Amino acid sequence: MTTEALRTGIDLSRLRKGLPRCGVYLAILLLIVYNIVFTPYFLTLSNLRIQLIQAAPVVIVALGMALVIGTEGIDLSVGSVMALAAALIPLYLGYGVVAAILASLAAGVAIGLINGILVAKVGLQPIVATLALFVGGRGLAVVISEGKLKDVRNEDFLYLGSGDFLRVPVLVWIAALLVLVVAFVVRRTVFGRRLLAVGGNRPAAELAGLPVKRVLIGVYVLCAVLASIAGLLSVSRIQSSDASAVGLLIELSAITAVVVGGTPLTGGRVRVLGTVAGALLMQLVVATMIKHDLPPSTTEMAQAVIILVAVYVARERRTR
Amino acid sequence: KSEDSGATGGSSAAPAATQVVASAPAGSATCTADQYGAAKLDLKTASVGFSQSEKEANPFRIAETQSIKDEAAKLGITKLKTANAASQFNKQISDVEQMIDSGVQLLVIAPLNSDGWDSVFAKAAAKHVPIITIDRKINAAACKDYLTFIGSDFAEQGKRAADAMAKALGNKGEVAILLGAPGNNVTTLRTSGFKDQIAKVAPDIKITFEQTGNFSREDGQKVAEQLLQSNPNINGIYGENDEMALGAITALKGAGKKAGDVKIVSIDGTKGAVQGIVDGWVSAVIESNPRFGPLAFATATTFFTGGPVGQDVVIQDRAYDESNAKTDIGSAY
Amino acid sequence: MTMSVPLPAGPSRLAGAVQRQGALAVLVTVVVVSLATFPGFRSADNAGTILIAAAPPMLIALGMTFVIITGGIDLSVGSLYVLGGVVAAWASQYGLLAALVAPLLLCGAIGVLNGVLIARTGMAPFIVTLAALLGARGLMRSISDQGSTTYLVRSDAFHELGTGALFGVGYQVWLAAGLVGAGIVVLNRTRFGHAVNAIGGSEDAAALMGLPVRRIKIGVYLLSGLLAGLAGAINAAKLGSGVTVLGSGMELDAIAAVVIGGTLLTGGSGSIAGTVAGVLLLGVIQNLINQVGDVNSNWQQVISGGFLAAVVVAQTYVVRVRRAPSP
Amino acid sequence: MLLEVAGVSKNFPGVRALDGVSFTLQPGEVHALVGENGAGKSTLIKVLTGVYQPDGGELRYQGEPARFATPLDAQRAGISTIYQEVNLVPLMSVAHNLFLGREPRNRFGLLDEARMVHEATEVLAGYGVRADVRHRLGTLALGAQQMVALARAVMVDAKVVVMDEPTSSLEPREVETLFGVIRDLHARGIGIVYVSHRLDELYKICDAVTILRDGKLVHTGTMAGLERRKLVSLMIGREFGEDFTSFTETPESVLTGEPVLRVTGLTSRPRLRDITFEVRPGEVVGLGGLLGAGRSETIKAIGGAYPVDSGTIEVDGVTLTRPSTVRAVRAGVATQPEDRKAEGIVAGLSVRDNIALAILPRMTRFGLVSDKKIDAVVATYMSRLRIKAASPDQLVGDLSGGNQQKVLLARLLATGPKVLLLDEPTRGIDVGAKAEVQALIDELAAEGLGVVLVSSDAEELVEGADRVVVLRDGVVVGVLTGDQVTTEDLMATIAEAAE
Ligand SMILES: Nc1ncnc2c1ncn2[C@@H]1O[C@H](COP(=O)(O)OP(=O)(O)OP(=O)(O)O)[C@@H](O)[C@H]1O
Ligand SMILES: Nc1ncnc2c1ncn2[C@@H]1O[C@H](COP(=O)(O)OP(=O)(O)OP(=O)(O)O)[C@@H](O)[C@H]1O
Ligand SMILES: [Mg+2]
Ligand SMILES: [Mg+2]
Repeated sequence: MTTEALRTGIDLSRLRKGLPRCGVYLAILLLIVYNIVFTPYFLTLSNLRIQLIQAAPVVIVALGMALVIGTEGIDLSVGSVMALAAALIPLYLGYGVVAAILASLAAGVAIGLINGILVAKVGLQPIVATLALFVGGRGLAVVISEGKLKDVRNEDFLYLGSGDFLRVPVLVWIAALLVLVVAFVVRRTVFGRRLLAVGGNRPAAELAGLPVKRVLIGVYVLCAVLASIAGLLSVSRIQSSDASAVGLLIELSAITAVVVGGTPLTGGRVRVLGTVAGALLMQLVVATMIKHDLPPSTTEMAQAVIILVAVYVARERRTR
Repeated sequence: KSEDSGATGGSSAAPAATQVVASAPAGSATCTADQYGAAKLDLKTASVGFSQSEKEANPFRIAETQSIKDEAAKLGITKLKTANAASQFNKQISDVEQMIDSGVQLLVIAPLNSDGWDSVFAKAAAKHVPIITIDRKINAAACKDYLTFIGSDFAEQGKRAADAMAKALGNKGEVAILLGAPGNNVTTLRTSGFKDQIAKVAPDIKITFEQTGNFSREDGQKVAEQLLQSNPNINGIYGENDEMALGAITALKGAGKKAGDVKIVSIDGTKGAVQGIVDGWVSAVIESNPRFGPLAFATATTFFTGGPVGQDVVIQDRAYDESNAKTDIGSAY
Repeated sequence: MTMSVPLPAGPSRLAGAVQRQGALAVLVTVVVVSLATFPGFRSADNAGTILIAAAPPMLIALGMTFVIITGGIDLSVGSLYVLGGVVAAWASQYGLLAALVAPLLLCGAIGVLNGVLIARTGMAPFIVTLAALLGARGLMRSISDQGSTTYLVRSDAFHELGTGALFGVGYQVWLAAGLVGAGIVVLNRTRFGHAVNAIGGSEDAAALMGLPVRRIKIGVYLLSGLLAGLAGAINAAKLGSGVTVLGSGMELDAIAAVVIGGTLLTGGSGSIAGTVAGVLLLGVIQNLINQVGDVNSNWQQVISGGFLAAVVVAQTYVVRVRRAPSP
Repeated sequence: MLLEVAGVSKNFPGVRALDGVSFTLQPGEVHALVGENGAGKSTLIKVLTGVYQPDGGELRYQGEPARFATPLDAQRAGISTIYQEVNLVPLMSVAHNLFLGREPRNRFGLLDEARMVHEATEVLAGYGVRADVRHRLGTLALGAQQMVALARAVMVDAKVVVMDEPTSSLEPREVETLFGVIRDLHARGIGIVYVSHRLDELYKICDAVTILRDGKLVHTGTMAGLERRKLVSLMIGREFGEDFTSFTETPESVLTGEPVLRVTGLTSRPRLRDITFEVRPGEVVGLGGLLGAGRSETIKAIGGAYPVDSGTIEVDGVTLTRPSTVRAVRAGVATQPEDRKAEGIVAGLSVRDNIALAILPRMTRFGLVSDKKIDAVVATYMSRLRIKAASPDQLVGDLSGGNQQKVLLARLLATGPKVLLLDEPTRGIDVGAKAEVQALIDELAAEGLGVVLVSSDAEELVEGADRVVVLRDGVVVGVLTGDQVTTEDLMATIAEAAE
């Protein structure tokens, strides 16, 4: 074996290591180039604005999902949490914007606690534990809203979803802020570090004396709270609250964003920026399809291929 | 406490507009209990089943279910069973089959889908249970597989929407369609009716864009945002239901457009959309009247007392535009 | 995947038995109580309706059981179910055989694709089959004019398969029962079944013991695809047409049924009998909610969710009490 | 020549695990393969058995060039393997594990359950395993599981049997059974590749030896000609001291203080009953007994990870109420679990994160984790425990076994414990690392920690412990003190209790 061969071997392996990290970004880049060439009015501020606004709720939900997935869990109930949050807004808006927001956040905390306790204390498998609230939560939300779509007209509240701050939509500011907060939590807080250890090896974390159950409950609460923020922002953006529609199927979008962004479903690692990129990629795919007026069949098949390619590139070589 | 709980619900006082049967063409087919092979009976003491297709989470479905329940109560029908398939077609099939098992003597079905009712027909035929389908038609033989269909003509609704759009645009412009949920025959008919009629009455109107908004406000808004951004020349938006049209209005506002810049026509006749006409955002709303209770039970009564009933009872849908929106908003649901 | 499986220290066979019988016990209890409470529940017709409605989900859950025992998951079954129905209805113009073979071929091929991607590239089953969910739905829409074309069943023999009965029990139920029986034999009495269990128990060990891990994995996804396609086909036969608006959420129902039946999502342990109990339990609950009559549709969902949680939590505690020396 | 590799290389991302290694195996030869942790022994074995494909080099089997694409290929060709980690399926029954992939079938093509049970019972009896073979494998003790793996490997008509550290979880009696099997294979002309860190075993049964270091071949020859010290220095690449265990006696005078750990009447049904002992600061108390005696459970119970029905645990005079791992760690009890990979390290995290894991709340500034503080602690322990890692950022999963063990110890020590519970701290680690770990245990005790030591290596136990508490079936059957702490006395106590 010559040294030459050895060197290329190592270079290849480095490339392999590097690719997963930049797979999503590469895909985004390709799609943007395609659009610049083929889509009219693509390279405009108004377009950027729309894509960011539309991606924001998924980004926010996906952040929470990434944390849950980091603990080797999954949360199917996020869409229902959004619906609950949405259902509560018009109910409490009469007491003021703050009261309404607090009420919907409280709903998030409550759902998160239930999920967390079912997973951490009762020991249910996350997918089943959250399936119960996935089914029941939305039903409850629709019951609360009496099945009625309610228009929301409170200007202060609508500012969150439809207003601008420094010429950038408030919604985008909030999403960006939450990205920073979550990235910060993962990197710089005790909770974040513990979360990764719990996801990486739960028995080990337990024996090391970490409050594993508390961490797990915390993660599910955080995820649900993020989902309820997404829910109330959706209400503010759509300017109406429709518990039967808000956040429908968002759990799959969020999981896709997380996984496409390079976070493994096996836990122990969380890629915050990758998650954001994953959500943006999926948003860009859909936008491209719509702008080219393609039918749903094509959109779905294209999504399938893009997910597979992005995840294939980003897959981790099994080392151990 | 809700945002507007202080205000009094003035509009709810207005009487709900009942359905009117469009004048049936002479010689159109009818059906009697003898033809169908059903026994005559007294509806009051009969056991009646109502199967709703979608969750009561939008105005149309709420009004529809409520109308059936109210009318049954009014007629003194005590044995009314209701089931809701929550958009799961297989669930609707087993809901209905279960009702037949439990011995209902009349079935009122709001079908989720027009095809796929063979097993239900087989079961109903064995027990001679008459089936009245409302709002959506079932593709089968009337007076044999089922008794009769009561509902709107969706293609006709599409045509009327096309007429309204042509009028609003002065027969010229670029129109986008916000399609309903894919695979739904309401979507299919409202689309084909609209396109056919536009081609006929206003060939200068180009339909440049059609994307599904899944009958939901949020999706309607999202799609409209994308479309307004990349097709700034759009003059008209046809929403296949009111919800999507309302979503489009929010998108228009977000894009800095003013009322009337882009003409909107939609179908359903919900309060929100009719209010949109009053506010100047919407040009016209074609009604699709969900209050099937009185007509359904009247038909059943005629049938069970031996009289002939039409095999295809098409109701007359009203339309709202600037001329009547303010005055008639009370009839919107 | 390695060590997170809780090791029962006590009489593990008993614990396993209870875990498996948990769903059955709940099912029996629910059925007995409802027989006493709801006159409408008592009729033979009603039992027939429940069983017939349960046949397609049973087939899907059967395939899902195999997949989950290998430690995987198959989210594509709902889409394959619809696709299978549409293709079967379309193919029925060429006769009964075509109506059965066409969906099996197509859905089997997609199943194999799932399996190959999962086994060969090491991508997570969740994500591969999620892509297949989208892809298969796209495919179904593209062959049905975005879902607006509904193919009608043209073969009488095929139609008979969906609506006919033998000894008063629908063909579908016989078919499902037969396949479930075959599934039990395959899982417990063949090398394939043992390999499926081994892979779920420890994939590395299975590979090192010389089991053809990839082939087995491809096999289970193939099986799942085939069964989902078949479920779609018999459903189409029953409905008389290839309905395009079906099946969303079907995969979650199947997963729920399998898990309620005591199969571990982490793989390595599970039973088909449990899955049968799980599917029937979900069907019976639905039937009961209808028996009550006038429950608001939104409350129905709350009740379903609550019931789901109650069943799984109860089962966990039953199993745990037997396992640990003390709490 | 039965099996031969010439110049094989194998690269993993960033590591060259094998670098032009050659190796030959003769029929009827027991060939030892030795080297430090991470030397490449397991990798070589996996290349031989089709788990990995070599990046370079040649493989010849029975004189023919061979290529095994999968373990199945190798098995079909007659190469059977017992891998380092017991590679069986714990959730399946013992009989099914034994026959997996080659189950007997009846005339309907279905598996012949009765025959499997019957044959499995018979075969395993020959290996001293008497258990209901219909039970799940996971319910067997690890040693018994190892025997099942051995039986599985030998059952087929193998020409080569490869054993990667087969004795690391066997008790002495089981080791003897294993050696019996090996001698039998030897007599039948079957070639055996034998990997172990226990040197005396090698001298007992091996004919030839091949030594690897850092993926390179450093020596190959007959076992007889090679002196023990020479072997060790070839392995670790430098001269090695006289003693192979590096424990020193603790003077009795030190052990007078108040007990730092006092366990009274500890009971956990059905595994443990009425266990009582105490540990003084500076003392190393060994827990002796056979596999399954309940040593691990005792350790875990004290560490709060195993349910306790009754009894008290006092640390430094304070009773632990409602024990949990969190409370135990807070009270100053640090537990090193038996299964390093499953319960110890977090393989996907860096060395730094693993060491800091248990002390994160102290590593903060204004509520935020301070990497500076962490780095100071990590640097201290990395140098003190002589942890060999490329950098603190290296993933622990990529370290050798011994270094993983040290990282784990560093995590425990960083919590500033009063009591250290060590369950098999040297299992699976090489002589060099073993000596280092042993020296460390001594050092820590000397600093005033109370240490509880579990080891199935009887020698290590008696050398290391000042006192040995002997367990059997979850009950204390004897305590050895002072001069009684010898291998003979230990064995005698265990045997006595059996009668
Ligand atoms: N799958 C893998 N991916 C990356 N590196 C690996 C892999 N397997 C082994 N290595 C590395 O290759 C080297 C040799 O490992 P190997 O397992 O062969 O050592 P060993 O001699 O068996 O050690 P031990 O005595 O601890 O079992 C080590 O540096 C190890 O980290
Ligand atoms: N890895 C394992 N897999 C399955 N069962 C196990 C395992 N380890 C222990 N057991 C079970 O726990 C019982 C007690 O074994 P354990 O290993 O705890 O004994 P021990 O005295 O601590 O021995 P040692 O610590 O030397 O291994 C065993 O009989 C076995 O049933
Ligand atoms: Mg090794
Ligand atoms: Mg032990």
